[in-house]
Amino acid sequence: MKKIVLLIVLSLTLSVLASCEASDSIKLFMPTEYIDESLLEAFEEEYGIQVELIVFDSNEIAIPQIEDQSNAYDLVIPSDYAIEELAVKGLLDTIDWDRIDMTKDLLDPAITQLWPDCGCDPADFNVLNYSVPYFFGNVGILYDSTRVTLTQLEALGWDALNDIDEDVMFYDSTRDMIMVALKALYAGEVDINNPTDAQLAAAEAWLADTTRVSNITYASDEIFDAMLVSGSTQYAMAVSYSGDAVYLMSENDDLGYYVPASGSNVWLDAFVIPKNAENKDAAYDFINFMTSFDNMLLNTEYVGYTAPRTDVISDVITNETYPESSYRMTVRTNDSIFRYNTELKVKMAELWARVRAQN
Amino acid sequence: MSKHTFTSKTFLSIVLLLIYIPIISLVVFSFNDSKSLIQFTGFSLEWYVKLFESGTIMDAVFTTILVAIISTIASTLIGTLGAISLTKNKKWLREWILNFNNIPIVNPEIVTAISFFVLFGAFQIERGLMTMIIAHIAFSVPYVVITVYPKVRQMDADLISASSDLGATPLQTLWHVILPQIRIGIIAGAAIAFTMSFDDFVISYFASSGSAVKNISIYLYTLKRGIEPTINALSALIILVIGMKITFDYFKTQKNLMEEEE
Amino acid sequence: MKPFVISKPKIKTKRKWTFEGFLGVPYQAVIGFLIVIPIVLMLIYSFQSRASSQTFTLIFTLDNYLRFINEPIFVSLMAESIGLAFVATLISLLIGYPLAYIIARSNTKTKTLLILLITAPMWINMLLRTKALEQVILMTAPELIGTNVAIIIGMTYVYLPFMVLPIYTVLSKIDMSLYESASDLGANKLQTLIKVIIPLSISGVLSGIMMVFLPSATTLVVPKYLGAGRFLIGNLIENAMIAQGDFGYGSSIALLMAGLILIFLYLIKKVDKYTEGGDE
Amino acid sequence: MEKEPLNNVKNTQKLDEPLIKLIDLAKEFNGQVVLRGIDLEIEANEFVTFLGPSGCGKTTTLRIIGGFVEPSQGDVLFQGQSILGIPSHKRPTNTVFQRYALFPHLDVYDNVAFGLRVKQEMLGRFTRIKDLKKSLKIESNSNGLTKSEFKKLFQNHKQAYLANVQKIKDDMDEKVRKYLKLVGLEGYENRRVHKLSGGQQQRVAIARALINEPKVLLLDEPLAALDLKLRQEMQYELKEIQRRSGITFVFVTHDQEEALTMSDKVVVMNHGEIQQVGTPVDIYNEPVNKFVATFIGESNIIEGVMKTDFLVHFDDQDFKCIDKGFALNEEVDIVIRPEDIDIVEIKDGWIHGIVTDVVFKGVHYEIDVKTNARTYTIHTTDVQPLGKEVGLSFLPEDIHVMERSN
Repeated sequence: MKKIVLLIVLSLTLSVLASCEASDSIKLFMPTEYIDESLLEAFEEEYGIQVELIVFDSNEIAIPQIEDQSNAYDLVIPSDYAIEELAVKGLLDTIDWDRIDMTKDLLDPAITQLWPDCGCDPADFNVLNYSVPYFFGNVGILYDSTRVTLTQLEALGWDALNDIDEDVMFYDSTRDMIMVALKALYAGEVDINNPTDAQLAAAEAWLADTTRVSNITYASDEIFDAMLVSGSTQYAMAVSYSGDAVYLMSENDDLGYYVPASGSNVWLDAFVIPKNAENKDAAYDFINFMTSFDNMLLNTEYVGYTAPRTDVISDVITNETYPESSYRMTVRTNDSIFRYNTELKVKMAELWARVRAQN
Repeated sequence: MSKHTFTSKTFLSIVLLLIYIPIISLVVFSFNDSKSLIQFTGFSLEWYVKLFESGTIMDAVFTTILVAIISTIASTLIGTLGAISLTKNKKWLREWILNFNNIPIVNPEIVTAISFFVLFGAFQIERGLMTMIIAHIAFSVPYVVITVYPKVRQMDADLISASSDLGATPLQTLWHVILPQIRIGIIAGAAIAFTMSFDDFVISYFASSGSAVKNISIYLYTLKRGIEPTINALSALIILVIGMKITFDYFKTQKNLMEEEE
Repeated sequence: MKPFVISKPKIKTKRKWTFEGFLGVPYQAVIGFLIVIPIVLMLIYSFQSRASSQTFTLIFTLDNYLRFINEPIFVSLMAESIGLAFVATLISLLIGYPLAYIIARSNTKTKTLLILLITAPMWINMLLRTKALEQVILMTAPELIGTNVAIIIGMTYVYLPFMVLPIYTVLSKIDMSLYESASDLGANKLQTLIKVIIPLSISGVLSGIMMVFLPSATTLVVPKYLGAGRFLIGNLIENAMIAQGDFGYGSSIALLMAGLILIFLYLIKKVDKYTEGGDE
Repeated sequence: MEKEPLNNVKNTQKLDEPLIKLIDLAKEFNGQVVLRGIDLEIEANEFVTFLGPSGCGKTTTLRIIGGFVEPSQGDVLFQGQSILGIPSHKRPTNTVFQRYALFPHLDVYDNVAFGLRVKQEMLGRFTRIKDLKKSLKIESNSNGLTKSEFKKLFQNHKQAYLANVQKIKDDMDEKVRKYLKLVGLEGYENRRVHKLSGGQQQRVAIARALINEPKVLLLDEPLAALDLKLRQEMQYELKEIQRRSGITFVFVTHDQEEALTMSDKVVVMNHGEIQQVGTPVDIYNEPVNKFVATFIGESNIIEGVMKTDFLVHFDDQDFKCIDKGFALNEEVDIVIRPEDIDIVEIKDGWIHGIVTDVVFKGVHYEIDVKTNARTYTIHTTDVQPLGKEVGLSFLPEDIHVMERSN
């Protein structure tokens, strides 16, 4: 009896030790449900490098984790503004583009337009100095056309979320929802990276609006279940990222995706290598693996997000994997990108806590 | 004994029904042949197949069991020896230790969870499986102690004297006399430790946040895309195991009762 | 008796306790490093101005507490969490007490079966049970999801066994002859219950209240599944710690909550002493 | 009486050390002195009884000898060697505890075998073979043995060792059965101890202690929990066991009858101090003070004055006695045992009084006679009617004079 117990303890201890010990591996830190996991296996097979996938729900959650030096991730996929924050805080390596197989001229013009690589103003932050694009997209309203019509949406814009008496899902993300509120209220009249206090207060009121007719639920990736089945969608409208919308629309024909004309946020998610990464070579290998034409195509087909490579985009559109209207990113007048702003970040975090606490 | 009145029987049945309806529905939908958790469309075992094919779920199950076993063994050992040594401590020290011991018991779990999160953050300890195990040990030990300590106190102190008197070294006394005497307390403590570890969510969630390690609870909590009946299948299997344990317990106690009556 | 003074130096009794002393070292280490130090750290962080997790300035400030207290929304959220937990605890008590009473008065065989049936769900993962309940509500009354009603149902459903078990334990220890002797003395059933049984079982009721109230007030899981992603105080703490990485703020809310709950429990105990006539 | 100095143990000329010698023992618990100035010698083969009311320190003294309590002061010598600081499991004593302290998780056999088992470390066989291998390895390395030679050597040793282990086991079994037989518990080997009667439990406790062949057996009120008949039976048996085994018994009791019937030497204690040490006869007949006199047997205690040697005054009369050595007119206590007083005709008695109470006690009547000065208790086989006026008489040797104690 004693020996059996001893044996169990011993084997357990060994298995714990074994799981701690890594021969050659990278710790990949990225958003949930954002990669075709069969590609990880393919990479492990091809390079003999294990990928430990660690996921986060939002950039806001990810940043403190990256700052926590004990975590030592090898590769992270945050969004543009988070990359800026991490870079400003000195947590990131600059990318050696010579080691990246995907050249910058392969990138979609929308990316180079929004995050120009001119090198003209060295003081100006350039996301591409620190990162290699992974996917990009915008934020819009995913709607069930059997419950809400496009005409209604075009008439109301973002206000449709508050004004139509239906079940609505708000995306549980600080920045995106504040952006939605600001655009709904001020369209092109607001700098979403530097709103006045009055504008922020108005946005808070918009989000916490107690007079709205719709029922609001805060959720994020639950959208995949809620909107998947035609005829039994949980929400009539959901604030959604373009990629999720594209994927869901391919599964449920009732769905449509509308980006209000009052403006949206165009974002870019990209690979970054933290300074304290322990296996930087493997990180470069992984970036090159994921940004190759074939793998990026497989990946974009799987998740539905827009790839940064023009050749991949063309392939998706010519093969009609996804419809061009929602898959291709176009930058419209009122669209903007996020920038890092310490003060605003704190204000937004507090604002968001208040909004969430009220619901 | 007293007969149950009609009212009390009805009340009992209704409550039991309400408790078990969700659990039964959970099991029923694990056999659904569509993804829906609301409409039963037909019988299938596909979710059970998917369950065993899913690396993430199996990892979570493995992590849960691993953490539960290690933390149960460690906390039972630490707590039992601690409870034994408590009786030898000076009164003021014992009272202080017992007060501290009660902190995690009277505090909401989330406070304990935050305290571990802060501890690991402050000392830059990489969160992961190890921190999860450490946290589980730490919150189980106080429960083991409050379960074992009364048994230690109830024990006739002369038994220890007798053992020593008969030539047993302190270690032999511990092994041959004290531990067998407090066995029931130790088993109860270990059972509590295992259950708490197996079901724990909040503390695990904070103690391993930012790492890839997930137990079943964290897996469920962070699960977003594709909530499928695989979870129901997993639940059904857990319920099956627990059901078996309960049935076993039931017949065992019945047997004991019968023996006592003889 | 003559005064007696022990003249010789006392004999040192070193070797006697070393073995037992050694046994307690790991336990004392757990208490010290994993219970006391973390709580002390929380306290220290809670009095630090907003700083990242790694930096200590060791300047005492009440900012974190003030930030919370000065925000009516947060205070009312805390009140709401406590209120919901309170209602759930009350309902659990109203269901749990009669349940425990009926079980305790059953014959031995039925008793074991019933108590196993009541406690069995405790062994099933709490998230699974909450999800199961969500599923049933979605099937029967989907409009409830997100309302206080759903949250209270959820808390009651998940934590009811914790109410039944301690009450049952106390009730089953009460000598059956007490019921009879009370009725001998001419008390009717209700009188017996109120005058004899309830006062005797108050300690079980108290631990039941504690075991339901504590987790209900701070749950993360119930509002997530049954509250349609609503925030309760637990989620606010989670948000502060994990999403904002603000150790000081998160710690201060957690400590405030812990303090409030302790006061609440203390008051309940006071009431208990009062009703018992302070004889314990 | 001879005023023998109390507890004077200055036997320096004695070459053989006593088996146990207590020197100036004292003990305080939480600032309260429970034992003081205990000096005592216990010889081999003696049956020594500590007698006294509860709280007198007798059990504490026993526990100090057993090694369960450390004295605050003083020393305990065993054959001239101090055994203080030696833990109880290394002392040459074994104890029968008041509530027996049988191990409830073990059956009768295992309880009795406990001491042998822990000493033989039967459970450590695995490590012993390992030790054997290790020591052989060192040996063979120095002798330059080859691997196969070593293997052979080791196998031989192992066989021998295992055979030896079997022998030890068999011996042990034999011994356990022998001691079970000694205490009359054959056939009870597999009983759970809580299923035994009090007397049987007590026998297990005795067998369990005796099997270790201690030099000294300490018994802490072992008969207290038994009913009268069983107690008397066990008193006899214990005495027999002691006689046969030749082991020194140190026995603690609060029952004076028990002490008187069983002991070679009685140590009367009160308030943490030794009152008197002596044979049962000495203690009974020559109590040194009022406490001993009242505690042992029934007594008429009378306050009086010692006029000169052999003459004592009480109840307004002078009586002849056989005691001497007191100061002139020293105030003293006088003991007259109830059975030493005779009821006689008024004219034949020293003093006279009225019969106020008659109680039949089986063998004798207990009669209270009220005189002018006091009420005397008398044990006699002749019944007297209530209210009768009688005379009381006693012999000079029945008057026992003691120092006045407060």
